[in-house]
Amino acid sequence: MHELLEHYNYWIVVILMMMGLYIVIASSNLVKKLIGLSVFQVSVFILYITFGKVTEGSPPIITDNTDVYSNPLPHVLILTAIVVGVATTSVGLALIVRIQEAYGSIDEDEIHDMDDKDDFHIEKQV
Amino acid sequence: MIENLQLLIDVSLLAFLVLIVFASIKMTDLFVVTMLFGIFSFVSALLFLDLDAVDVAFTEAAVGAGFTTVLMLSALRLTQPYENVKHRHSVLALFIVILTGAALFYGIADFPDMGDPNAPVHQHVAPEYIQLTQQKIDIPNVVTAVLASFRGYDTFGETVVIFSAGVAVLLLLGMGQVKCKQEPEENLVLWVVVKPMIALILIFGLYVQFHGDFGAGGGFQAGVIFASGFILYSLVFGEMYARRVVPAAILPRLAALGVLIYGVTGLMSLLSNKPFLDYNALSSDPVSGQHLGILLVEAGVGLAVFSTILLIYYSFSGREVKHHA
Amino acid sequence: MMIIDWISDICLLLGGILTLTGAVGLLRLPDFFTRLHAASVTETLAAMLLIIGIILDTGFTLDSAKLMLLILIMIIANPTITHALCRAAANGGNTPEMETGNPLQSSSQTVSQSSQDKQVQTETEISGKEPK
Amino acid sequence: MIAAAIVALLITLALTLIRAFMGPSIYDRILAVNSFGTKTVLLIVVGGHALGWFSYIDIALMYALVNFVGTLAVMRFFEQYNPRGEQL
Repeated sequence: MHELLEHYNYWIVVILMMMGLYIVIASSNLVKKLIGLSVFQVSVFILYITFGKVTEGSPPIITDNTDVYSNPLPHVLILTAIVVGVATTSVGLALIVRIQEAYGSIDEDEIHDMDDKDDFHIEKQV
Repeated sequence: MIENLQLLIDVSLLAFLVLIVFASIKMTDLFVVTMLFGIFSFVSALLFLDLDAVDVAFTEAAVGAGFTTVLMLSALRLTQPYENVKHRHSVLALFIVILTGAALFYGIADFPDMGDPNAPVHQHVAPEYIQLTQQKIDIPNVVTAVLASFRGYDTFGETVVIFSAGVAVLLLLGMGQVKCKQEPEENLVLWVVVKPMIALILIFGLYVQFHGDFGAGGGFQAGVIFASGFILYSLVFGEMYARRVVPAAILPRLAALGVLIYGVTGLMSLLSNKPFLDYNALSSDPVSGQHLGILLVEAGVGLAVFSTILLIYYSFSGREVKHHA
Repeated sequence: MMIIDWISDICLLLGGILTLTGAVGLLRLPDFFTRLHAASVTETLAAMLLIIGIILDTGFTLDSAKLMLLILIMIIANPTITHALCRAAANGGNTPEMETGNPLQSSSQTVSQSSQDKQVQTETEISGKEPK
Repeated sequence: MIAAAIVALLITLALTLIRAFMGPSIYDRILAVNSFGTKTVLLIVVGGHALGWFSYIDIALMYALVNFVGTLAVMRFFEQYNPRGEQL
């Protein structure tokens, strides 16, 4: 019981992470894959922020009231990671838009089928 | 009492997170999945707030819930908003996920307890940062001090990453053009309400930018908030007018200028024989030099983030829907 | 001091009850427009009551001024969203379902004459006549 | 009383979430998501006051603004994608 109560944040983090991974693997839609990746990302953020928390601590903003502060280092890492995360997501989405325009589909399986057909035609011509 | 409340909020927020993701696994309408992802970010930001990470909560709410939602919606406009359920590899995925999950659960057992002040993370660098911030930089917000001064190199790298992401999106999608048929319908109530709201958002953005030394906030958050003001204008009044206010052509230059401000601040200290990004060189008094350096660097970050975010939005929303023949 | 505490408690309690009733309405009512109606109660009155309860508890500081600003934003923004959503739903072919036909059609002549209202009414009329 | 308000808000959030999952039309979902956002703002204000979170009011302001922008964006893009009718 002690283990469960002391670690519940970590448990949920792993569950969320696995759900994100499940979306990435199971779904063949590229946009949904990106959403799964973002879920995975947020679960890692929660993991880091949970590490940084100190019981009875206050946010790392210096005041006269307290001496115990939570760890500022994970906060800095995650703050920049969030902004970089959105930048990479936008590049991914731009790629997906171009794939849609080239293939008429954003479904991974359909795209693979089209690619296979193209290869087949090329071999025939050769 | 208070601890019970905190536990209650914490546990219910985590439960909400799991529920939201579970529901979005089952949904096939990607519009709905995107909206659910928006509230997922909201809830996770609330969780960060509960875990003492004020700045992170701020960023996650602005970036995750605000901008990512808008971005995914505008990408969905250009693609198909439905997922084909037939193409799912559920069994394979379940197998991999259960295997990985079991390994991770096994690993978790060795983690230090939550909130343990003697955990290894809290022993090494963090106490020095907190102490040095009080001595050398003298601003209350340790996160801003670490971000802009102690680890200024990293932040410079991240600003460059954001800038290059903007360039990549620009190369992939182009600046886009606006046609009149894309304009939103007339809605007088929205027009009247949104005008003062935009002013409020911009003022709030400035407040966040310059209040970052004392409380939650800073360049990253302020840039996103500022951009979302213009995004709101473009959503309600039409993108044609938004592009007259902030032309798309100046945005890449503004983004580059932001990165340049950051870099030049670093170079200034090289001129007086100090290491790169050592703000003590900026003024005769080291502490006020640090203050000046952090102000300049945050301004550069804010400008770069603002123009990159708005540029990415323009690229997506200005692109015409092309249907594959 | 005692009285202010009492008022603050009453505000918080009322706000809590109103949010709950609004949520139950959002969950239980039969169609979209009635749900919208239920949700709008919590988004204005309950929000106001809860925040006023907190303001009375904090006393008169900078924080309470910011909370006033928050009340202002919520009072303006949420009804606007509700209005825009209602309009979008009516344009999108979603008409209120009633047992006695559609009362919007019969009462539309008597309501105020401003151009904005007229436009909304004609739109609902059009969408009301469309086959289901 | 603050504890009661927090519990009421948490239950409200759960109920709103159920409506967002159930649908049935897309407008119901937008309504539920927007309502969820408003309730989180209230939870930040009430919970922040009770638990003494740092600068919670700034974050509540920000949530309110972001929620407004986000909901408008959802409606705008939905209208663009599905301009006339076509019940979902």
